[in-house]
Amino acid sequence: MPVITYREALKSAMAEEMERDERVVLLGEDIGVYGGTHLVTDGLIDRFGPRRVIDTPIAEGGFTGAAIGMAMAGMRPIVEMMTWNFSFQAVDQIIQNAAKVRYFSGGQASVPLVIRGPNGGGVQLSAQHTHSLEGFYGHFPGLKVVSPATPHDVKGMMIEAIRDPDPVIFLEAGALYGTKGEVPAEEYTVPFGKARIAREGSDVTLVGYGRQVNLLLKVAETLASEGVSAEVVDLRSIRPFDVETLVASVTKTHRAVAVQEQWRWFSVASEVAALLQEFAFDELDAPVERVSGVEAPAPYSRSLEQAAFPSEQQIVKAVRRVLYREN
Amino acid sequence: MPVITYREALKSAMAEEMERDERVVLLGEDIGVYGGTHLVTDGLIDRFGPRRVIDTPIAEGGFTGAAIGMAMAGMRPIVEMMTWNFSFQAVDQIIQNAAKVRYFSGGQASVPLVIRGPNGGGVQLSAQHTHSLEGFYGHFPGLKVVSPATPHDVKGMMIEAIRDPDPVIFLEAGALYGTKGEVPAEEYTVPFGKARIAREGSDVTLVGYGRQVNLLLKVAETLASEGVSAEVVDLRSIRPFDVETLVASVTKTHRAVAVQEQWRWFSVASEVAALLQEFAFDELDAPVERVSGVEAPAPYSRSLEQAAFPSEQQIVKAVRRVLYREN
Amino acid sequence: MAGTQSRGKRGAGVGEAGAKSRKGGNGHGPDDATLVGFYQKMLVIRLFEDAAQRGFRTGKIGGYLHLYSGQEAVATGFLSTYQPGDRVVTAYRDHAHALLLGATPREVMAELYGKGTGLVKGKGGSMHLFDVENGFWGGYGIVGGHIPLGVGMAYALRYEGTDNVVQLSLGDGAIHNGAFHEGANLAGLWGRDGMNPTLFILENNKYGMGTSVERATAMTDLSAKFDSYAIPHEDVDGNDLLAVLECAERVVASMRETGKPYAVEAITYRIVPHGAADFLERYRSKDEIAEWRKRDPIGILEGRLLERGALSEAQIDELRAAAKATVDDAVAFAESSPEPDLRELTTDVYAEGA
Amino acid sequence: MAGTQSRGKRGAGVGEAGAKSRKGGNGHGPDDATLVGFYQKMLVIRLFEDAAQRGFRTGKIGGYLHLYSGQEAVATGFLSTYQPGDRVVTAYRDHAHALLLGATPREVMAELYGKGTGLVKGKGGSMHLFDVENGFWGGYGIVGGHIPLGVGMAYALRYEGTDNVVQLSLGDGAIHNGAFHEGANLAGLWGRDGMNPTLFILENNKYGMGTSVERATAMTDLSAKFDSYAIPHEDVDGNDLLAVLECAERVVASMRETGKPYAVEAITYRIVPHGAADFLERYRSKDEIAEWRKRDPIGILEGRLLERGALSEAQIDELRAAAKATVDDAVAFAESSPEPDLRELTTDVYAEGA
Ligand SMILES: Cc1ncc(C[n+]2csc(CCOP(=O)(O)OP(=O)(O)O)c2C)c(N)n1
Ligand SMILES: Cc1ncc(C[n+]2csc(CCOP(=O)(O)OP(=O)(O)O)c2C)c(N)n1
Ligand SMILES: [Mg+2]
Ligand SMILES: [Mg+2]
Repeated sequence: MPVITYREALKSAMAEEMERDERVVLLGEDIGVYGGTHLVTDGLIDRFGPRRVIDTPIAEGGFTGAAIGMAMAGMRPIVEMMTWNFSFQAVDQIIQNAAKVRYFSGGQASVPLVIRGPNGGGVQLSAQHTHSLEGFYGHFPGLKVVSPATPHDVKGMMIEAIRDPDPVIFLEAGALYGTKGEVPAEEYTVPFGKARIAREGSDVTLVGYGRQVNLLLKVAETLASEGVSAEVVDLRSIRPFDVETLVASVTKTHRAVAVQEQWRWFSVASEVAALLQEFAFDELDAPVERVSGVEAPAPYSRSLEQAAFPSEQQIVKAVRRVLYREN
Repeated sequence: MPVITYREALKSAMAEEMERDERVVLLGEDIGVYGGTHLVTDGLIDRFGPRRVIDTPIAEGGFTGAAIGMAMAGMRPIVEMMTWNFSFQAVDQIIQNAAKVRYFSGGQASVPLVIRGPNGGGVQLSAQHTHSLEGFYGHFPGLKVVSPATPHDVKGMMIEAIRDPDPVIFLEAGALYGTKGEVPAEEYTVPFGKARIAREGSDVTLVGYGRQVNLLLKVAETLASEGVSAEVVDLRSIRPFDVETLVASVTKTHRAVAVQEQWRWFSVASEVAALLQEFAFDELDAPVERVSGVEAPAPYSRSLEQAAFPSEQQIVKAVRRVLYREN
Repeated sequence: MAGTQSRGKRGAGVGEAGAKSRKGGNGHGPDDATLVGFYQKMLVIRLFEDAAQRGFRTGKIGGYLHLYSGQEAVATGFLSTYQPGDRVVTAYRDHAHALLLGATPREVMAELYGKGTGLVKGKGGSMHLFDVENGFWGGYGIVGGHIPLGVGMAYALRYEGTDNVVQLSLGDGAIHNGAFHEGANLAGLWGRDGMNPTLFILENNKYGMGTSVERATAMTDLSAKFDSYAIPHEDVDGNDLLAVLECAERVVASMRETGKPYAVEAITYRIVPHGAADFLERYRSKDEIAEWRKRDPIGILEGRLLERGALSEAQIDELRAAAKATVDDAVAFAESSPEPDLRELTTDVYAEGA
Repeated sequence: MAGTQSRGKRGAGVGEAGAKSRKGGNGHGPDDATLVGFYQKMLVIRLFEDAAQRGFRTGKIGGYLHLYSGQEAVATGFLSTYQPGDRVVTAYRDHAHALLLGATPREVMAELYGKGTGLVKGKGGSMHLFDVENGFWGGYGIVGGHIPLGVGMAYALRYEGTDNVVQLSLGDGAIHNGAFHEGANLAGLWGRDGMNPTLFILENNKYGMGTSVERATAMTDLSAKFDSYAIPHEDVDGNDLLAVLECAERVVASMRETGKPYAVEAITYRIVPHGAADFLERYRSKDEIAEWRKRDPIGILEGRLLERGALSEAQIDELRAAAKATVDDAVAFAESSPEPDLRELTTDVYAEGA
């Protein structure tokens, strides 16, 4: 299989669908002439022209709303949030219109829209430019929310998202654009609502998504050397959420640690713990541990930022706790 | 003690603080000349004048941002969201500025701001006008989030909020404005981060906040007649969150049902379940049950809306499940 | 998704006269029959709103209820230019728009009553009427929020190569919202290349809820705000149907050619409270309301028709009786309709089977 | 919260000359000494930005880094009117603002290096400089988001009865954002009653990141957009310090009287990439940049000073050397400063003990 980067996988998904379907267009800031601040759309304006690759003013609410209107009118827009941090200016459009129009129109309108862009921190962008919004958007019925971690998944899920008849919040792991992986040459999609076992194990289940998955795989290696067999569950899809795979894994391991970059309160990890105590109550041999971003806005300083996100040591400690090897 | 309505309690808290402190001003749509769409600020413009009771254009982001600037400059603004549903237009200001300015200014700036208004459904306002946003805002460090259920608490917590040096998201139970209760004549405050035992019991803990508290008290009555002694915990404060009171109650009852109007995924009830399995793992005799709003935008039709929110029967059934008297 | 019900099954909408305005023999202005048709529509709309108000007072209609009374000539005039494929978008004051485009009074009243036979199955209520089959794309409750949607729809219409237009209504209060600024700027920008036939219909009824235009902005010439986006504009007397018709036909015809946006500020007045729950109306005087009632768009049109001899007092009484009968029938239908099937609570959240 | 450090301890900021502009003997225009002081400040700012760029290229500075090179005359001119109690707010291109108001090059460079000795303790970085003690209220990263804050601060200044003003900088790209529309409308509305001395300084450097003004709006006379809010405005050559000074002094003086908002569009150009990571610059031509480099604000001022005989080539070399020494010292300080105390990670989230 060809090995390409997360960025190339994303771009090829969009380009292929644009070739297949005239209705697919891109909107966003500096995605055309500039080439995209993360070069995800680089070159597409030359291939598809300015009517399909639309550079917008700095007005996230306006162009997201316009894209919703385009989608209602039968087009298949893909909106780039230069970074998801700017989506707070589009929240009213996303939550009040995109997520609800199908419902309050009694099913007369639909919004086949994809909103994509990099999410999460790790490159010292500080407080206003560092957010991990899976739970934030995942709370709302009418939205679908995904957070792929590999080139394979990001391509398959982007094609799935473009073809989806409902609005999809597509949260890319900004830190992973340059990472490489195998991606099939032939057309394929990755369905929503299916988690992936990134590594099999029997002693403890490590649950994560996005860039945490790579961290969890490293942790699993470390644990292996300590004789602990860790299973790594990559959620991939936040809404719909794959409860079965999660519960099946913990039914095997009886222990779980949920890891996320986002803050702890009312979060994805909270839901993981709630689901496990609900559906695997008698299987759990220890409380589900949560390792989350520190309870503060993201700092700028490199040393502070590194301390702000889940680290290998923190996760290993949490694993030891669920194994009652440490408190 | 004088008996007044939730609405009167709110108004008196603001009026008293405005009398005591010149820096306190109100901003919002139709809070002055019109009297406030829910009449919470009725008459205040006559008492304090248009420079302290400021009618604004329909620009939630703009006037919330302006209020943040006023707060940074040493004033103590109270912003009315005519309803919290409109706060989606102010999310960027609330999350990117109000919650973070203290941090990214290295502690040089602070935002003593209160944003208040009715939250939650129940009067057929349909999809765009029905939200319960405790978890949505509670996720973000830098914000405080409260949701008082009684006239006593709404007054004491509003005074606490006005005097708080940080931004407070003050979520009023819109459905309860007309409800009456005892409120001390003398000055008092209700601290944040302290839940309230609304009813003592020994068999099961019912956890809620806002208008659900009244529902839970009714359920407790019903259960009493079945011989089940239910304790009702009114969270009151969502961030900071009172883990101790919650855990203490469940340590006594060994069973819990968390009830909320908001949607289930990544919510307050998710956090309640996560906390209990974390801090009361060995105390729980059954999984924490969650009763939430149905997974759909709010419908208009009265019959549909009633079916969309937690009902007495649903909660009673959930209690029977945690007591293993039904599945 | 759209078109599941056939027009036939659904009935004729309001009034007999077709939506199109036919020129009179003299070549300028619509002919008498056309005007009588519009008069009849406006009558039905007015009586429909009165009935809705009664339904609200008696607790049969819940939520928010925003009536169009006093502003009928605006929507009646502009929507007369509707052609299949056009898209109409407005805010929550939307009953007239739905009725004029062809939704039946029964469907709309049933929606207000929250019944399963309602235009959107009882799910949206007064603020969220939709009739996609007839070009009505909603029906939105968040001030300003619908504006970018309309602009995007206009882009799509040209992207598909049609000569259709979007008619986008907004209020005087909405123009101060950031969504207006961002949406209008996109319309101007895309319109430069003929990719945005959005007709902004700014219904200036003097108040945003209880806040007068003067208390919402220091620059009260609202249509001039479109200069910031290079969108040409004009004002029209929104209570004079003939003036609105002349403006609408001219403007929409040229937009179909150019694909460029245009803005019209229609000066009008709501002679009823902002919403059915706005009892006090402290923000305006009884006299002001009385003054405007003298300029009631239905009264003005009625006067013209009598003057022209297009209608006699007797015929007017007949038309009023017919309109009343239509509305009474709608109310009876709504009253007797069943509640929505409870299973509808969780349908239309996502596409079937998605 | 503010004022924990004394100016003394913190040192003198950039250059020797005071911030105030003293009139020359002839009565109009600043005197030579004042201009030389400004020239020196601009030199330090330019060399500071060059050093920051090097720090970024060598990985010592992270995150986003937006340089002010080419625009120095704008902030230098406007902030020369600063008086204690005034408040200055800008976006992320904020190094010059902090330095001109009195933050030391050491404090600012240390912040870019993310050190504990930084202006905001290493917590904010380049985009979030704050120096409240000297009237600098940030330093914001979300386009448009800071505009309503500045308008609110201006209200507070008048509410307290002062004659202070807010200087609020925004870019040509920010003007299309809804936050601008809502903030400017509030400024116009409150200013009508003398409650909003906000000076909008629209720095039109022709591009918002890679999008030219023409590609962002169909109405490219940006200052005219303030007409929508009844905010008077004018344009100024943002590369000519003397023109900026004349405008700034006149405008700010009258705002202190009236308490009303005003807008100035400063036409300028950034001769460096948008951000330190903007390598390609496909959106503009090398020629265009070269053309503007000929109009470099420092070069223009230097020419004037030589012409006037206010400076000799020799003195210029001395000033350059002094500026270089100042910046070298700042870099050395930043390099040798300690990382922030890890406990700082969770301080300043809420007030102490709150
Ligand atoms: C963002 C937002 N804020 C507030 C409201 C509450 N609200 C509903 S209608 C209205 C007034 C709108 O006035 P205008 O735009 O003039 O339209 P009109 O009601 O006069 O037709 C307000 C403030 C809302 N629906 N959305
Ligand atoms: C709401 C938002 N969207 C996008 C961005 C990314 N961004 C940072 S700077 C910038 C360009 C701003 O241009 P302008 O306002 O002209 O200021 P300049 O950079 O030219 O000084 C953009 C799009 C952002 N910071 N905030
Ligand atoms: Mg109005
Ligand atoms: Mg610019």
